[in-house]
Amino acid sequence: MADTPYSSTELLACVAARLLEDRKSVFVGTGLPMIAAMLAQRTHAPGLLIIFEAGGIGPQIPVLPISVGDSRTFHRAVAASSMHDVMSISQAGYLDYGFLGAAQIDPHGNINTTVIGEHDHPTVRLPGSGGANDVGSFCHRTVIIMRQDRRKFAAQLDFLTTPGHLDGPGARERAGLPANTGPHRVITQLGVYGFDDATMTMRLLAVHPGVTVEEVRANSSFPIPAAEPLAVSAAPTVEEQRILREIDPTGLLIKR
Amino acid sequence: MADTPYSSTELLACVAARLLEDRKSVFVGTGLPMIAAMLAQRTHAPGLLIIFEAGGIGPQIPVLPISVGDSRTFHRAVAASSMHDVMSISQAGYLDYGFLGAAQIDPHGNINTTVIGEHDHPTVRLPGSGGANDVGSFCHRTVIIMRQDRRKFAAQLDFLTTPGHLDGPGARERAGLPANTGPHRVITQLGVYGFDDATMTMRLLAVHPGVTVEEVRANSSFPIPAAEPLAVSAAPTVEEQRILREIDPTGLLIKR
Amino acid sequence: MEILQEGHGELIGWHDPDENREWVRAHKPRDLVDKRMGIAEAVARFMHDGDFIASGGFGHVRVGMAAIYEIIRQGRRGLVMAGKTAVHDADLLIAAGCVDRIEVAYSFGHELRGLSPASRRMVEGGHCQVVAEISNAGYQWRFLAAAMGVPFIPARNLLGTDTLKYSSAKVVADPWSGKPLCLLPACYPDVAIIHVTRCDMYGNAQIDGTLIEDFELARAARRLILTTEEIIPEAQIRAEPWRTAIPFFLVDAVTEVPFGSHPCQMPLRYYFDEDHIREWMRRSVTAEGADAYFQEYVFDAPDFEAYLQKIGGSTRLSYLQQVEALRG
Amino acid sequence: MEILQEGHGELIGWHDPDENREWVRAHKPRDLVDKRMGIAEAVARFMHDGDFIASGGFGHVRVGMAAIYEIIRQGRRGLVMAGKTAVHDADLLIAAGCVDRIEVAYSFGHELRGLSPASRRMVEGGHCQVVAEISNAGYQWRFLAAAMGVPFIPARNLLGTDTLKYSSAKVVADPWSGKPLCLLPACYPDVAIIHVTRCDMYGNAQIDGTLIEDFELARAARRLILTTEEIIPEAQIRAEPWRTAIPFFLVDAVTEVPFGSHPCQMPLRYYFDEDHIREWMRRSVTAEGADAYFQEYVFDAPDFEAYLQKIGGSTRLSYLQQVEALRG
Repeated sequence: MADTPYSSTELLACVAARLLEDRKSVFVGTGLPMIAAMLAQRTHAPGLLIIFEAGGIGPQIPVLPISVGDSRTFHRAVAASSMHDVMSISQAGYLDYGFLGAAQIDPHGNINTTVIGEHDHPTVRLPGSGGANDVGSFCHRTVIIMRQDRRKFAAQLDFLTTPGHLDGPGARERAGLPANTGPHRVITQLGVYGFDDATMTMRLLAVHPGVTVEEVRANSSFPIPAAEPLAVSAAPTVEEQRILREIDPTGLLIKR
Repeated sequence: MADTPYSSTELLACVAARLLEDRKSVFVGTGLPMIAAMLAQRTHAPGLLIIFEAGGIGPQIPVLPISVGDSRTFHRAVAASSMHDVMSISQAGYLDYGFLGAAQIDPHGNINTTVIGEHDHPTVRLPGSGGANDVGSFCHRTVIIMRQDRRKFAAQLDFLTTPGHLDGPGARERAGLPANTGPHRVITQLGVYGFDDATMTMRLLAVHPGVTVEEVRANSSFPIPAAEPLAVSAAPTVEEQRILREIDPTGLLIKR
Repeated sequence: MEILQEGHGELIGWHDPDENREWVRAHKPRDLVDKRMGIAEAVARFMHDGDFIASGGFGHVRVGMAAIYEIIRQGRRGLVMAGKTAVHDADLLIAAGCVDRIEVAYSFGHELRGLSPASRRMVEGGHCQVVAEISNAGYQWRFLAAAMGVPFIPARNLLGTDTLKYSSAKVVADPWSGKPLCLLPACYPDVAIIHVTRCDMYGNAQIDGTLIEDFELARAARRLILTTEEIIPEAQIRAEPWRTAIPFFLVDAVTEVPFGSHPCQMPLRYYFDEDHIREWMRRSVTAEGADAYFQEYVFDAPDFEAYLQKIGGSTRLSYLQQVEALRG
Repeated sequence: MEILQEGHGELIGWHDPDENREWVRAHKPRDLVDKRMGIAEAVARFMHDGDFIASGGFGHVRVGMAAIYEIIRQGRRGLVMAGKTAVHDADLLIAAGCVDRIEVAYSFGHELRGLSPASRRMVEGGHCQVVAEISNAGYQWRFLAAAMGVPFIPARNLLGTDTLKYSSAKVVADPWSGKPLCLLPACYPDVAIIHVTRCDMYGNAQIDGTLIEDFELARAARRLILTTEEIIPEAQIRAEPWRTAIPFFLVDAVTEVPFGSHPCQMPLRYYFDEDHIREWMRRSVTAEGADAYFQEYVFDAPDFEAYLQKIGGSTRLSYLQQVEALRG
């Protein structure tokens, strides 16, 4: 356990990094996922293969890239290829983990990053799928990292951009999506969620240090059952914090 | 006109070369087509773009390549790409001319290079389509170069490997092949053939020097109408012969 | 083919493959001709009001910004844009009123830097219409279908989502597995702008770094304007032909514009100009601010050279080179 | 999907995309492990009797001949081969009784050099069965479908021909244009052998010259044996990552075999050994002649090094290098 203070983002990065297994591959988007993947590689998962959608494969990332197309994403990479190549190998099953962000999530882990309000008369227009729909369709396990509140944890999405478990068990396969894929974990500033096998809806697996189940529920507009016993996320270790500062020396993301 | 003797292959190469237009593209296979394209480029068609199926695009060919994958096919090329790329640009309409050979041809210009006899119990097993079906499907105009005799000019093919005009006008489009494509000319050791617009069957456009219409008909098992007036192919010029010797100094093909 | 489901997004840029073949046959150059021209001429000749356009690169990486500024300078109107991770380029073109319709994979955002104040305002205010939704891979494969000259590419994304409902894709049962499959229609932009590392005067181009979507986009576009960091001799291209990502016969115009991706990154050459991107994002919070930005950096700069002076000239540019080389 | 027409050729190498994803998930290496091994071990570990195999390159160009000889030496039986412009490789494997079924785009010929006496005899005698016909582009796109993880790729070839009737393709109406369209089923070879210019010990590989079908084939094959002219340091790969045609996670074995394409060409390194190709074609006119050839060059040569001595050793090989460099 850490005896030093840490930011909420540092905790999220550590929790996300620890989910990644060594000798697996991960499809990485902009921001926190990059930090999490880099942290995992520098701790328990040195054999983690990092892949970026613009074509960077297996880079030795010198400093935190700003964009997934940034030259840092193919710095001393094993290949600097193309989106077609990377998306194809993802579709063909080479990608184990994928990270996603979300503006809204529903109990089945479906995600909205397109629009708040009506599509053709938006209240807030968001960027759209980007590679999210692809990552959420192709990767064996997706991990969603987001801030949670009652609006973001929505019983009903304004727009279903990226498939989670759709409307329940078997729904992804019925829709034609690759088998045995879908959201694996959701990580927020309050805790970590998994999915109940019988209903494919979110359940609380762990709260972060100092967070209560009541707080979690107060920040969701749908009911969230809690696992028993409920785990508590381990705080960032001194070593993890040291590496995070190495990865993001200016605190661009970590200090947010 | 030449006042020097010439081989039948030299004549075929010259006749084929003269069909190619400047500032057009040609998909080139092994052997005589390579010589014809190189000759055209060194005479009336310096702006001819030569493309090979293994990925060679616009090479400056130093000596006659033996294979369409040979490194000579991308020697000082503008691109050394892939079959996927070259076949895709062909399918997308970038290729004006394509050359084909044939073991058998029928009156509609359909071609067999697969088998003589029954497919599953072949009398003679031939190499199959190779890129021929692709060239014959995608290029705006295909030119077939072959030796003719009664067996090779067949009323009925043993196997239809590569589409000519199938069973007549509109048949290619009905089958789903790209519009406004198909055999343009057939060149043999005896003469040059085109296709009648109304029936899309072969008609004799020109005989080579010294060849009679009777000889042409004696070497076909289907009737061949002759254009009136019937042209006579110009013999290889001294200049053409000089260039042919430059292209194929050992006479590998030309002296056959 | 029984259609199990059909998106109702507008079908942008699709042509019958035979119709596009005729276009290619009539318009694309087969021979080596010198295509060098200024960016003003390239945009004037090859991009017309109402065209469906696509911009190469990805996000703020390797974007033909010199061409984007020129489109604004020439006041093109009614453009439809491929929102294929279109970021700074789309934001400016929408804010300037050049683009009023867009098919979106990713737009209206500057990735980590935040949402785009200008283009969001235009979309939320009804001045720019999102005519279809798609994903990044989906757009990529729409270009692949066009590059291959086939009407569609099958894929296993979009399925089960509203993204599909608002797309131009269709769902059918795969005739082998019987499973539902998404078909992505081919997409042929009227004009694409691609910024490359180097090319010869005919347009044979090399790209250092990832190709992103540009291999396929170059082959899908009906007209292709290349802007390049430098023009090199043809012999250099022919010495390593396997480095050619874009061969000349796809190309209609070649414009040499060093730093032509600024304020976006040019991999291995210069880094993002974060200050300038932030300046745009700050000033474009209001329509007036955006207009003032355009006045200063586009209309009051007769050409890209003048723009580069305004953003700080060689001092600023060599700083960006240093940062990119990890010496910054 | 209404099927307008259906080839009755055998569907070789197709898997449901989900089934193949599970295979990839369980078997393909995600991390950097040293995969160097001798060709005997590579063939013994990764190629089994009855496998469906594919050999990279094209015709007599960049073919993994050291692996082909080793397959013969180890006496594999019941192999099914992808006849994707399979020439010398297929001819030997069929003549040696290793391959007894083949799907044919181009086989049984040595291009300009003439038809293959041995494999023609085996096919015409009923000892090797042609299970399906296809074209070069058709095979290429079957590999593309597999590389993309989709069940098929649409194309506009094969249509209207017997090649289609004897293929495993299907014809449907394109849901946009309504025109008939050929669907080519994905093809995942059990094992592919690809000979590359250089790679590191993990299998990150560069290819000088055209990629031919190998970019897609490497991604389609379930198992991939790389043979390479030379093994280079990982740092050399990482210095120019855009030169990597095959990344390590596709690769199961890496074998360094200089001159490993002999008697076939290795672009920019050494030319075809025409004398040796002719010797094979002459001796393989009879079954006894072919057997004697195999005895001399395969069974009496314990390894590829010994074979290179038999064909003339360094004198012959440097001559072939001279010819390739246009100094011959």
